[in-house]
Amino acid sequence: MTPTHESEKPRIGVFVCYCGSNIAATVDVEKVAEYAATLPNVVFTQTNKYTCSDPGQEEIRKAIIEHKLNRVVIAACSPRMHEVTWRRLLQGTGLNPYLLQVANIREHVSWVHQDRGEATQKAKELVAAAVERVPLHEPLEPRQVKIAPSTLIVGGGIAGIQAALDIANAGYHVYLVEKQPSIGGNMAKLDKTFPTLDCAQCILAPKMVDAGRHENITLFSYSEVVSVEGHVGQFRVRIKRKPRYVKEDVCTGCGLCTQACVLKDRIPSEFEMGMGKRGAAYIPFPQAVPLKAIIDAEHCLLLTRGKCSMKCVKACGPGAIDFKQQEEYVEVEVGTIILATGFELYDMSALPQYGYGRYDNVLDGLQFERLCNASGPTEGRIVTKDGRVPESIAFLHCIGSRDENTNPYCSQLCCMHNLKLAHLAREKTHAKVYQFYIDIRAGGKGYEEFYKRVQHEGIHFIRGKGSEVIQDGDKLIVRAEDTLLGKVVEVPVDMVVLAIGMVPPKDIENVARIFNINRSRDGFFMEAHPKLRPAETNVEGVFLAGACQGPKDIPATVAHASAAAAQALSLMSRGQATIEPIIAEVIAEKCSACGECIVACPFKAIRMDEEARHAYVVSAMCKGCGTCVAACPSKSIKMAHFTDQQLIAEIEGILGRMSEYELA
Amino acid sequence: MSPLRYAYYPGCSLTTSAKEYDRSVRAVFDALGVELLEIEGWNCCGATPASQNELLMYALSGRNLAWAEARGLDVVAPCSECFKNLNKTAQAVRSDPHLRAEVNAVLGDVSLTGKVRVKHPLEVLVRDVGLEEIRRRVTRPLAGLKIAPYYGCLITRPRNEFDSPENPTAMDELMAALGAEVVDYFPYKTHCCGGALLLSNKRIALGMTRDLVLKAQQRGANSMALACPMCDMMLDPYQGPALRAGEKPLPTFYFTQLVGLALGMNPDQLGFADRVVSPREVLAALS
Amino acid sequence: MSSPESNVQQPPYEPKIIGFLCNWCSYAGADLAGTSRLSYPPNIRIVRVQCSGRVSPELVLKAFHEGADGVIVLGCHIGDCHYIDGNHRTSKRIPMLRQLLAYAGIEPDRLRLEWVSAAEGERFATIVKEFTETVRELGPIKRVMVTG
Amino acid sequence: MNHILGRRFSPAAASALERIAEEVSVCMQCGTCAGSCPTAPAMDYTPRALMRLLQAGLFDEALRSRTIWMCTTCYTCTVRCPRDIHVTDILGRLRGIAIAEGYAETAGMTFNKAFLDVVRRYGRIFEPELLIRYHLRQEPLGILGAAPIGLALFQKGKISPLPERLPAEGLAQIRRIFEAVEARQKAAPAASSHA
Repeated sequence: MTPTHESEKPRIGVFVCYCGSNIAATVDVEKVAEYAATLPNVVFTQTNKYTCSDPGQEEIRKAIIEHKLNRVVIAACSPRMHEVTWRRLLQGTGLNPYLLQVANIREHVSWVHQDRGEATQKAKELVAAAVERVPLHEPLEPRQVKIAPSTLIVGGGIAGIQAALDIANAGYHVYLVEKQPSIGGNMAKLDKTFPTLDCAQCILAPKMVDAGRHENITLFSYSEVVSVEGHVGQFRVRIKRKPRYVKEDVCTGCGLCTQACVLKDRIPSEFEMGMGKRGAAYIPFPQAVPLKAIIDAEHCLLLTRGKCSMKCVKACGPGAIDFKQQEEYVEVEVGTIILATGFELYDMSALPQYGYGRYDNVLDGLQFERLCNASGPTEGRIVTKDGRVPESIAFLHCIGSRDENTNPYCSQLCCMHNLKLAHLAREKTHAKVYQFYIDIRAGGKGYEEFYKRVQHEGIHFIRGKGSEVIQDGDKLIVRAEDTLLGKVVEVPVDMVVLAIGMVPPKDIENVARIFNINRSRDGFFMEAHPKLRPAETNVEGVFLAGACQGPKDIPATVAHASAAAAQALSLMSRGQATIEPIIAEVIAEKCSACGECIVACPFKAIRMDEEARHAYVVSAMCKGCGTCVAACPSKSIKMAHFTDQQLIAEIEGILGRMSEYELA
Repeated sequence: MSPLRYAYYPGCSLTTSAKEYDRSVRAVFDALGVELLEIEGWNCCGATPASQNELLMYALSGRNLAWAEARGLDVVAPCSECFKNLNKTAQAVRSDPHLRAEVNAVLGDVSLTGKVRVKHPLEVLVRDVGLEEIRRRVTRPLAGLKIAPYYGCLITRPRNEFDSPENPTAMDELMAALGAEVVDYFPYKTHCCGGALLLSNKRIALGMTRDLVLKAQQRGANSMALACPMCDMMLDPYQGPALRAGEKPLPTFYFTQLVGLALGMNPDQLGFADRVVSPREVLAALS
Repeated sequence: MSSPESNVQQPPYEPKIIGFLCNWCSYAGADLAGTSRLSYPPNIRIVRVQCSGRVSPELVLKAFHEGADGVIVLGCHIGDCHYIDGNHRTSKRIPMLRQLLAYAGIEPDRLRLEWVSAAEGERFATIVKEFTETVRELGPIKRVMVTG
Repeated sequence: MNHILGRRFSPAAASALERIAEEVSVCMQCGTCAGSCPTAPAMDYTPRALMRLLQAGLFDEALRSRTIWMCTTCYTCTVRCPRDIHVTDILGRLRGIAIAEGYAETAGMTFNKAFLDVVRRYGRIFEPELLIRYHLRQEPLGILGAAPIGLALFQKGKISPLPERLPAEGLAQIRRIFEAVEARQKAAPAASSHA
């Protein structure tokens, strides 16, 4: 611990990383190090095989102490990768972590350029820039923030439920917000689950009940998050509770109102994927949590036309129905957030050639699940719209997946899902069953085995994507090429099932904005790192669980959800987090109190001190974007770690070296 | 709304086998106050054979487009094949600067920027003139006509922002606006008529045509609306050879003939007499 | 650019380009271009800022003053800004700066603003290619009358 | 590579074929094209199989195939291809290469040649001459088969006895276009366009 270092003349150590051959293959690492040694203030240089590894870090630690280094430059991978690691390393040696500058010579050099000469030259310049910049670094003290011992979980599907239970069982409080009247999500609609064929409800329902009852879980069903403020540890969340026109605390879930409703069995049921009907007063499904009735404002005669015999009100013993209910807003403060907003089905009616939504017996995968399900609209009998038991069923893979015209990505679970449905179809109907597929993707524990089992069950596999479905009398003709025979086939069937294509929910863009997180090209939420940080986001304290991050089946979703929960728990059990001290500061004496910065700040973090006539930054609210710095006409705002001087030094470092080289 | 003006590219067929298409397009557009300036000295777009040499196709089509571009006009092309070639050329030249340079190099004395847009008359009527306006102008509603709207394959392909390549609806809407009964002709409305194979693989081509006729009749159509001279060649003069003994022929019309009829024009002015499959019976059903 | 030791005499003109990239979207996008091994010309040197909104006129002018032939500012797409709307200001500021450059006798096309999300590695590479070509065609910058 | 599996292609053809092979490299052989193709059942190779030939570099077989002459250019395959391969246009280019490389004349080939000759000559199409040129080489009696319909059309004034010629300078332009295209494609094959 010798903080005096920093006041002394800069003594810079430069460490250049081979990253195995990742950098060394295109950048002459030794030359870069030699060159660095010639730069001002550099007293020590070294190359490392893997700077991030234990030995690598150890070498740096030694060097810092032995050579009394008070500034460190590391030329390696992107700072977004290991900057945090190395800051900790500096801290361990008593150096302030912010006296480090990382030069990105992997992602921005060795991986994108081929010419060794050019790449080496560019690496040198980036190192030079860092060497110019780092002396101007100032020691900064990370801000400590308390982590409130509570989590907001958005989405009550299997992912949200799993995460909620993990966290609640650990003794932290969970606010579980679900858009629909009941939790359960898409899994609740399934009949059996692959590859073990256990019944979805039997494994999900108990978890739903636990979540509904848990002392540490506050469930906001039929609710949506409208805004989030603050930062990791202290998020202030505003939740809108939509009126269900039924007092939750009074309703017993007896269902008499649903029987009484004038519109009983008149409205397509969302839960039954439109295969079954419900009333305006309804309970989404028998295992719903909370098991409370709801009145659908879009259809209810009283709410739409102001006139109805209100049989539901008369039917309700406890008098739970309340048409005066208004939407309410609740504010909660949480330390961490988990997004578990799941997926939606790709709308196949956008592909007219398959006749979805046009031909009665062209169904999507979830509709077929409902047909198979004992509590579904047909009590589990697989029948056509007009009640016939199908003699033949075709399952079409990859509709709305692996297609530049729809979604380029593979939805991952549809192969196995289709195999499972094929099995159920055989089990329940003995129909001739066809699978039109491109590739069967059965990567997963017990999946390939299940594929083989289904093959045994006399299912006809045709390797070719279904190209079109044409209605001919009461038959549906599936046209495709059997690519293994090189022959075009036209297969008449009674029912066609289109594979599930998984897409992000329609409102995902809005959710991304509310929580300030990125999305990947497929439209799903983007994780902090594709391999190493799959459950984290670019916002500290906000985590991802399940299919909102990309298509996943149930096992993967549950694992991901538990991972997110563990991440949130580790933060909360630590009780506090450090947030970057990278914030703005007004230099009072230079400030002309023009107020430009106050207008510029996206976070309303700058106020005016009317007496002293200068602006000041409320540091707790500042997120460090630096917009105010750029807006300030009198250059009287200082952005820690991104000061004008530091950035200009970096620019000079780069260009200075460039011109120097020109003269060479 | 300023009066609509377009450069008009009839294309070879409209001067010969499809002359009633040409007449009815001109008559209908004139009646609706849409001005058409025929491209001076227009040349063949290369049709299907030019698909074997895209540069040639772009150049042949481009020469016509250049005339319109020079006058700041968009182009109307009634023949689907011409429309496809011209539209493809405009799109390609617009989006690919290298190709643009190459085409211009070949064109020599004229040149293209690609800002010109190419439209099929169907698009002009439905989108630019508008169904409302047309509905307003109908004096002889086509009640009694049960029309199968047949788009053929090329109007919305390979890419076209105007209508769906799988299930276009513009002609359905237009025919309904004329007071006709429109039969649901999906998916056959975009199936291929086989025209491109008429000479080289006649048997197959006629089979495809026959299928179109029978499917339309199964759907309850007593007539068919067309938008392409090649389809017309198959579905009018060659419908006879395509059908088997005892199968009833289906009168077919260019959709513009039907628009003209509904606007109260004289059938002769619209070239109904030029049809090979006699329309007399269905037209009688009209009044 | 070949490495200095390889040749002594004046090398052919290679544009010097400074890129200001926001940490959350564009810098991540540039990293993704790396992880995806998408190659692009080596002329760009990337300076990381927290938000494109941080890129003040001073920084841009300084870059030109120090000899940059081109400056490109990359931020999150409008609406996706990690700092809500920092990039809105950038989108207003840059056109203004371009006018200023023109006034100073520098081709405005030497300054460019684009949006690149963290998922758009390919887009990043393409933009860098294009911009490098643009600046290459413009030739070396006239040092005259640029004031930092 | 202008020497592919035993057959020697002109540099122009070789480079065009290479470019095509590159375009179809992303084909995943799903068969959507074949399943959507109205004439696939009559082809020796389905469009999907043809893509495979091209991926495998079996260009000679691809160019011999009936497939490229059975295409009606309805573009359904192109519209539906999950990998956005422009199948229809690629088949078109193969027809051009087959002609240029002197592959055995098919009916379609005769027709295309005759058609473009007529266009080159008059700037527009002239059916009677087209039909005559065609039937001189393909099923000469066919023209009699076409006669009744020809007559019907003639009576309805739907076949003009005389070709519609472009004005002289227009015709000159057309010929220049044909020559320029040929010159370019001979000289710099790689330059010949791709949509």
